[in-house]
Amino acid sequence: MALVDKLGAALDSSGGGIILTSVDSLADWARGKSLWSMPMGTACCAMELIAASFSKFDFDRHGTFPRPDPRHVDVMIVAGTITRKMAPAVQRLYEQMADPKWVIAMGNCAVSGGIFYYDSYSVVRGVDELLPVDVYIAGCPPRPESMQDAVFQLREKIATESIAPGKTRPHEFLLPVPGASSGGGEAE
Amino acid sequence: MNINELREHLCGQYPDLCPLFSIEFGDGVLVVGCDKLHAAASDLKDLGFDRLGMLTAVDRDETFEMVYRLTSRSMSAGIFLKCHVPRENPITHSLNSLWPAANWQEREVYDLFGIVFKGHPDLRRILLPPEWVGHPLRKDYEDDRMVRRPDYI
Amino acid sequence: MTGFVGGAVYGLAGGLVIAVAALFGVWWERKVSARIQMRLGPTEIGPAGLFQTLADTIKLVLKEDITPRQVDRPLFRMAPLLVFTPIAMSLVVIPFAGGWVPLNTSVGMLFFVAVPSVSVIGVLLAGFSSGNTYATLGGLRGAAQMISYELPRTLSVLAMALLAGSLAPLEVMNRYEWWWTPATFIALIVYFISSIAELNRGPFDIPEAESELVAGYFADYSGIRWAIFMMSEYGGLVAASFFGAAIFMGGAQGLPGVFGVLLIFAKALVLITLMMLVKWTFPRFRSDQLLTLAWKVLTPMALVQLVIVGVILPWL
Amino acid sequence: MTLDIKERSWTTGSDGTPVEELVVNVGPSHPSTHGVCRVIAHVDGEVVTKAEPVIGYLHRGIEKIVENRTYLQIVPITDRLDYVGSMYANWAYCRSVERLAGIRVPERAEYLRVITCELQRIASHMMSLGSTGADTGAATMFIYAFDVRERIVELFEELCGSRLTYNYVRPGGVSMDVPEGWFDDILSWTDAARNSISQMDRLFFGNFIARGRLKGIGVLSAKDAVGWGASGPVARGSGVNWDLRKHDTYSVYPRFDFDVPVGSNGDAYDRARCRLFECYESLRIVEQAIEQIEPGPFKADGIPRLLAPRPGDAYDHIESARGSLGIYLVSDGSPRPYRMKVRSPAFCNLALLPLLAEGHTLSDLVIVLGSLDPVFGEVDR
Repeated sequence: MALVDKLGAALDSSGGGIILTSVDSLADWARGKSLWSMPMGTACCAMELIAASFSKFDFDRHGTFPRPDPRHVDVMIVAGTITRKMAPAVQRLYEQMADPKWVIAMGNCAVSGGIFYYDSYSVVRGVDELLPVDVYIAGCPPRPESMQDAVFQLREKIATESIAPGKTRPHEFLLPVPGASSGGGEAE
Repeated sequence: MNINELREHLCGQYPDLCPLFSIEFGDGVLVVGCDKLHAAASDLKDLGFDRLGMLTAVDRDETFEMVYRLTSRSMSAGIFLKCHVPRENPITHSLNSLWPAANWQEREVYDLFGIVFKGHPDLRRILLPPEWVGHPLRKDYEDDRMVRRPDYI
Repeated sequence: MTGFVGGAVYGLAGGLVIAVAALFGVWWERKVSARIQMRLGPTEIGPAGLFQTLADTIKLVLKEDITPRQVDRPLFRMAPLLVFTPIAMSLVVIPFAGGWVPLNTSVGMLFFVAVPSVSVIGVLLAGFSSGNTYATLGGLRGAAQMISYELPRTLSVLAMALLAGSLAPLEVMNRYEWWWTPATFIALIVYFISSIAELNRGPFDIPEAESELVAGYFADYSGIRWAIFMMSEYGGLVAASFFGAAIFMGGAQGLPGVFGVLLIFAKALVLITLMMLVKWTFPRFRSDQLLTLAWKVLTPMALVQLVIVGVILPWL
Repeated sequence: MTLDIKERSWTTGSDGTPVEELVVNVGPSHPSTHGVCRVIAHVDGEVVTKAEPVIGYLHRGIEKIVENRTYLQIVPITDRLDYVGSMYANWAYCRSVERLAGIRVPERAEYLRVITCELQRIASHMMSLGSTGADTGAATMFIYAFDVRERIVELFEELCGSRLTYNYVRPGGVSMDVPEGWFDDILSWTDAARNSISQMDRLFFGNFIARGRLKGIGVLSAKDAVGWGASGPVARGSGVNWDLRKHDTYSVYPRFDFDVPVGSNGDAYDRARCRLFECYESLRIVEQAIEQIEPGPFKADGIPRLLAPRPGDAYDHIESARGSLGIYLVSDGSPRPYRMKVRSPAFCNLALLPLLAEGHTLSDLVIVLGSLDPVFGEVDR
């Protein structure tokens, strides 16, 4: 648990509304604008992930750049098919990441197994069998622009998070999000 | 070199291999017994087939058909070498001593078909994890985690 | 100011300077590398993405600080500070303006070459205490590299001390004449290359080689502790550039007050940008090639420079 | 399933005492393994004494999946084999199907296949050369190389609507004719491509550090290259002059004038140089093909939706960017193949890694791995 989470719990229990809100907005701003990614590129989607951070699409504009070390990153981008042999490695890398951490499932294989859903004896059908996924992007493979969209979607999700455990913050979404409560307040 | 010249060349050099030779889809095929496979491959290597292009197996119900594809750079030609391994006790000779290229490909066939290669230096699973049960490319392979595709075509 | 209060003030000021230097250094590096690579670099936060690194820093401070189970806890937690402190200390002998230096000591040059090299202990400890093969290899590589580049760096600074007849950086800067730069050009090159190597920056980034050791000696650090490593890298970059600008290029000499500060800043910025251009253009050395370069090329070059200075000296 | 990382290993030193080796586990997710490969490297100081590649982290069981697909449904699956050069697997598969079903391909389709595959070769080699740069620490080289690749990907997108998985070559021809002005786009780009490639050449291979890093690393003898079944630039870098386009020619390749670059030392440098020069040759082939191509049908007539070739087996291979890529198909007369085997050049080339990496430093291990240019979609299938 990061120090800030302890702070959040303390502030929340003592009812420190204004301080909590300010710290929340600062934390969410910094976290959302600086999403360093761990490219977990296993298959075809990795090529589009590389393209997304290179010259034409340039993720760095949004403050997202790839770092291979799990300890230094905020979001793991699972790009490609995950097989049963690979699954423990993916899980371990996720565990090595420092909190707060997010996962983007890029491409049909990471979402559901995609073209290898049927008849395959070794494919994990979606990385959400292994990790909690925050944003799914469809496509086989998705275009680099979809990756940028995923980062923006994740920012919106981060904007609803609070450092107090179990709380959400009110946030006005750019697009209607199914299942998301835009009213804020206590989570279930 | 076209296929008929190849046949004549082969028959001239190795008369005992000649009756085993046939032509299928424009490719020369040589079907031998698995006990004579190593000798036949060695003969073909001397003949100029210096590359082992591909090595695989096909599940033919009763037997496993081993398929070797040899390529010759000097003749610009390819040839199939086939033998049948019994399903009950699938053991055959390794070609690792002739072509080191057989090393990984035989490990792959061992992994996916369960065919054991005598004389292989390092016969372990290669693609699947070591604790995997069964050999998936056999036609009778069953796996609970496998979802069969609905038959709508 | 002396005593505890003075130390505290200087320490805080040094830390602040390094923090600001790292913020802008990282931003500048991202912009420079982006321009080389036909990209834009950060654009979103602030003018030309200037405050991108601020967001990064806040995020890193708020991140979980992981201490893995297999590490040697006290050493692991101490190592970033052991790397950071010597580099922050080295700032005090740099003359940032004409006629002003935070700590005017007669052995300033010796202080500058000796003190930052203590951070090699931090690098070694960070690598060794992590209990991780990548980190161990990175720490060992870092130690070998930083120690061997001490010699050419010291020799190149020595040439300037010989020419100026003083070991105080302020004195050297004040006595600078324009023909010193062409006469000691070899020393400047040796200083430039060995400074890059001291800082473990590309093409000498073998201790943290991203494509080989993932992140090298700081592979297991996260959050604020990793940020301290990054800050020491950029602090060292700024210190080395300002020192080089002051010693080899005349620094703030000739202009009073704030104009002098601007002059030395401009000169240092040229050196910083050059270091970044080198990093983003050149492939990385292998460890043996790196040591060959240090012992067989740079050290003889620095010695030749000493001889040249020695020949010039009687004619002054 | 466990990760099974063993970090302690004991060997016997020169004086007979037990010595603990450092075991460095590289991968399966490592910036320089070009995908999901794991190399267990036993190092003595920095020197690799034994490197054992562990593959299969991307084994999706494609050869089992296709046994339950019709012949046409398999084409998109072959795209996912070699995802850096999807066109090749398409083409190799279609050649095997055409051989099995006795389909004659119209000439225009053959030309279109040649043009797309040669563009694909440049794109694939750009990826390989760029990652050679990234492995040695020159990230900028990677981005310059990717810029050339990006232009080719745009051309393909214009042609068939997809950036990476094209599904363009189909049994009997290609899926669609070229859009208007596509050939002109290519011709107006080729000179710029030559300039970019030679710029990269000067930037990276003109640098003394890069030459020092690549020369003499991972030396492969011609005899080993043939014996281990190496093909493509890996074999040609060792002086084995064997290019299926020239020496076991197929399609309309005999009509083009091109050279096959062959190295002499068999080190990482020669392999990379072979790839670089092949890009120039591919541009030549593309220009000639666009000059020679004539209007006509782009797909053979009368191909049934549900192909059911007569029982038998067929093998056909093409020269992909990584070597000779072959597809072996067995038909039992039903609309689904009985067995498909992909003869993957990257798989055979990667088997050389323990041989080549031994005795080099850990820094060179990633260069040796990169110079073999494995694509794990194809290695693991």
